[in-house]
Amino acid sequence: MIVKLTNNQIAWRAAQDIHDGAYVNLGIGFPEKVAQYQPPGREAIFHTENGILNFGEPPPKGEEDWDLINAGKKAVTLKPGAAFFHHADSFAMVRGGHLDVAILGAYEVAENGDLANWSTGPKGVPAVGGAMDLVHGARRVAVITDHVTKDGKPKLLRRCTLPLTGVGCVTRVYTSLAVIDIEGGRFVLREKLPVLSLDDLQAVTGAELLVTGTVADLIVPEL
Amino acid sequence: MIVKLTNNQIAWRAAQDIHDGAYVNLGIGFPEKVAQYQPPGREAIFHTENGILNFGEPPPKGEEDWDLINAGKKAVTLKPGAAFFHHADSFAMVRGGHLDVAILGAYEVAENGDLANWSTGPKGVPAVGGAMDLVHGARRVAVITDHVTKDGKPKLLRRCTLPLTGVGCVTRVYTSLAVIDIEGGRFVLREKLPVLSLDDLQAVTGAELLVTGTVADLIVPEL
Amino acid sequence: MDKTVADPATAVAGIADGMTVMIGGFGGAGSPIELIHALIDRFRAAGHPKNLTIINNNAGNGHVGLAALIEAGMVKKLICSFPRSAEPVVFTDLYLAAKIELELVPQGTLAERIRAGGAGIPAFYTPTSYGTDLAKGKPVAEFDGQSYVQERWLKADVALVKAQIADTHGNLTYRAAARNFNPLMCMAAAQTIVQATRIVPAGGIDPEIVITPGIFVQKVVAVAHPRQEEDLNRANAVYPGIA
Amino acid sequence: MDKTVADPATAVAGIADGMTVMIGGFGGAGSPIELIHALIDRFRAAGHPKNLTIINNNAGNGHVGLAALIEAGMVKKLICSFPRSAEPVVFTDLYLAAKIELELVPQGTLAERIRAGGAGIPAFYTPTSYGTDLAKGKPVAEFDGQSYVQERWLKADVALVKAQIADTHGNLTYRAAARNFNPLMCMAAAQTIVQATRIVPAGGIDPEIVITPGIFVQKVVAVAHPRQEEDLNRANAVYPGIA
Repeated sequence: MIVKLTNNQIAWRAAQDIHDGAYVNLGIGFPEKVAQYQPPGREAIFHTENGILNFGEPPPKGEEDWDLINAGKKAVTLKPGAAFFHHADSFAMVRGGHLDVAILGAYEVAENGDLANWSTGPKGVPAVGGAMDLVHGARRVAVITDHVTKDGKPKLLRRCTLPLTGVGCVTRVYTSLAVIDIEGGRFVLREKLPVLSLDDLQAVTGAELLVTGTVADLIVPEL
Repeated sequence: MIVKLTNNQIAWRAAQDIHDGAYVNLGIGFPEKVAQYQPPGREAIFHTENGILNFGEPPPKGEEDWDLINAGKKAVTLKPGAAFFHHADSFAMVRGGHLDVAILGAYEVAENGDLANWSTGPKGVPAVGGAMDLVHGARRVAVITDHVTKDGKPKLLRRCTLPLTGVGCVTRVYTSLAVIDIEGGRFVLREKLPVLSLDDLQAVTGAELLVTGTVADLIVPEL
Repeated sequence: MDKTVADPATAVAGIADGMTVMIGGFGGAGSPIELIHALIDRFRAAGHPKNLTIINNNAGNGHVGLAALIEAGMVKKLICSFPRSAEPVVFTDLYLAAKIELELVPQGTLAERIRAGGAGIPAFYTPTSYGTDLAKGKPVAEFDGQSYVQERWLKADVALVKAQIADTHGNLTYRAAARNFNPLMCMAAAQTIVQATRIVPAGGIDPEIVITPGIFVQKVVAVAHPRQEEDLNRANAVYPGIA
Repeated sequence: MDKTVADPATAVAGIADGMTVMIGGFGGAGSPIELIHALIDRFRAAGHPKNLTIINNNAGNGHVGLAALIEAGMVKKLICSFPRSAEPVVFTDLYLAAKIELELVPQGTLAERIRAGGAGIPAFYTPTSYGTDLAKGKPVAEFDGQSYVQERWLKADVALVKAQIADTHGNLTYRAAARNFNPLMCMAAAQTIVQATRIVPAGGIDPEIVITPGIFVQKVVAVAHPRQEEDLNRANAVYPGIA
């Protein structure tokens, strides 16, 4: 039996930390799920690099407007109070520190906050998109990821081995097993699945997990 | 008897060189007069630093809208095809080389193309406005000026003595006596008032006037 | 999300001594007169804020708005491009008496420095001012055989902005040439305070015509009948003292 | 002043071998399909233009638009941020066979470099890509204790742009997220060629809602019913060969 959170559950957990009125950018793919789990009563405003603030759910199939897409090229809708703008203004929002949170996926995260999420090495076609801008722009840069690779190797490491997206940029990691902050160049454990011991978790983590206070139980609904 | 063009006549002469479809910025004060003398059949589009393209005549007295002003803070009107934009976009037009012509006033112009038109020295309150941007932005930077100061001293000099607005930026000078190009660091005489001899003109000019071709008569209507 | 605050006094209540404040407008167009006057009211009542650094294209005109702010003795330094006007006596007198500092910046460089502050660009190169007194002490560099001056971003603690319509999210439109520096200053301040002629619910502004997206705005206050600096000065108004 | 030209073929007739061409759009939104196809038609008829350097956020998708331009063998080099897509086979195959050059640029840096080209800013500093492979060989500098990478402007000989409404002066509006890179590219090209769904007389667009002022536009051509790349690809379209 594999004890770990599903991607939906990781996304749910990340969504709980988004405060009311936050401006948020969700990376394409898995991070987009976070939008589904906004806690009731809190209003977040989602930004997409290609020039929309306050977009909403995808439209029903067949009703897509392909001029109304997000950075993942998926059709979206607008919420009241939306705005369109060009790419330079969009990245002024990003680079200028106007986003409260950016949530990205990761190949690797290091205890010094380095992130690798754009290139698996020299083979294939490299593609970076807006990731390198986001990691140096948003006030808080968080990562959501499985705790280990498909082969079971740690994704949380002392140092990244893959090409970097950004240096010292990540401050919180939501994994399938734990919630970990990055402080002073170290992984600080905040929450873990109750069924796991600290040793269990350390065994699948590539750098030391510090415990500086209470480690809360990571409890997430069935999703 | 003073033989020289009036300011209106200098403005008229400068207006003759503005081609159909040109985008033009006129400095505040005297250069604003150039707009009145657009040759019939030619359409120029006037830009003002504070965010309007294609503004027109002042409104009748009493009908001013003080949100619709030019860089000289004078009330203007709009022509069909006008656009509003913010100051960064406005100076992107200027600095980015999108204006065909900028016409400015001058305290001094040097034969190397240097212009001094913003400061008469350390006394008083300095003010520069958009002049330093305009001289390095427009494709053609022309000056309109009386040929000499109120004291009769040359304004066209070997080198400027007052604080510079821009280095090597002016390519044509329309004065009350002549039309002079700046080429290869020299004043090249193109047109002069027919009543003046070359010696007369040279006597009130602070650097050598080159004659490299025909010197045309500077003929201007009564205005 | 509702960024509306009750009145100008509430909107400017957090502005503290020594802050850098951007004030929108070019001459009287787009000048947030009511926000400025609320700030003067606070200073007269409480002695704060003072020692402000103000960023504006001009130095005010007559005895209202920015000129009145300077006249009240609240301004330590002015960063602007054109501190001359028809009636700039307030600034001129203080400047000539060395009682106010001035950083003179070419207008396009001022606009671009503010935009850079808002866009996270710490420095850029411009041909403007190369070889002039205003480039003294600044790094220069050559690109493709041309010489350029390095300029730094400008940021502020607060921006005071005049808009036409705002929605509750802070999306803004402007009116005619009252746009000018306002959208740039919204981007470059930690806290942007906007007076708008009308505040509409979210959804009340077509997303296509939003000029300033709400992400750049923290507070909006309705001023239904804003005064125009030009009208006030033509009536020889003095603040405090005008209706 | 009337910048209208008769048809896409006339609009693109001046584009020559070896030119740098910016093409608007992000994915299919805002991609000027008809202008791109007119360029392909010309190449198939006349053998020109070829050896183009293309600047676009992506590398095309399927076998229409930019992908078809690449497939036709007209493109020497691509400057983009994200050359992956659902169906990027054309570019991928050529790239892996080392038959096309790629300059990979972070998306925000790409946008800012294009804006800088349009705004006369030869270089600027950004935190983006600092310490990564994409900053290799670029100057770095520290401002206020933070490290930044120096990036250069991007300019082009031609920009191909898709707008919603154009007036005869070249003032433009866009549609929804089809705006994206288009307004920036208008600024950064020596010649900007625009396809618009509708061309109206000067005065037909409210000056308040103009997104691209006409000064940035040289030619406009009406394409009343523009194709959407996404729709074409969902229909498995191949150019040439589509209606």
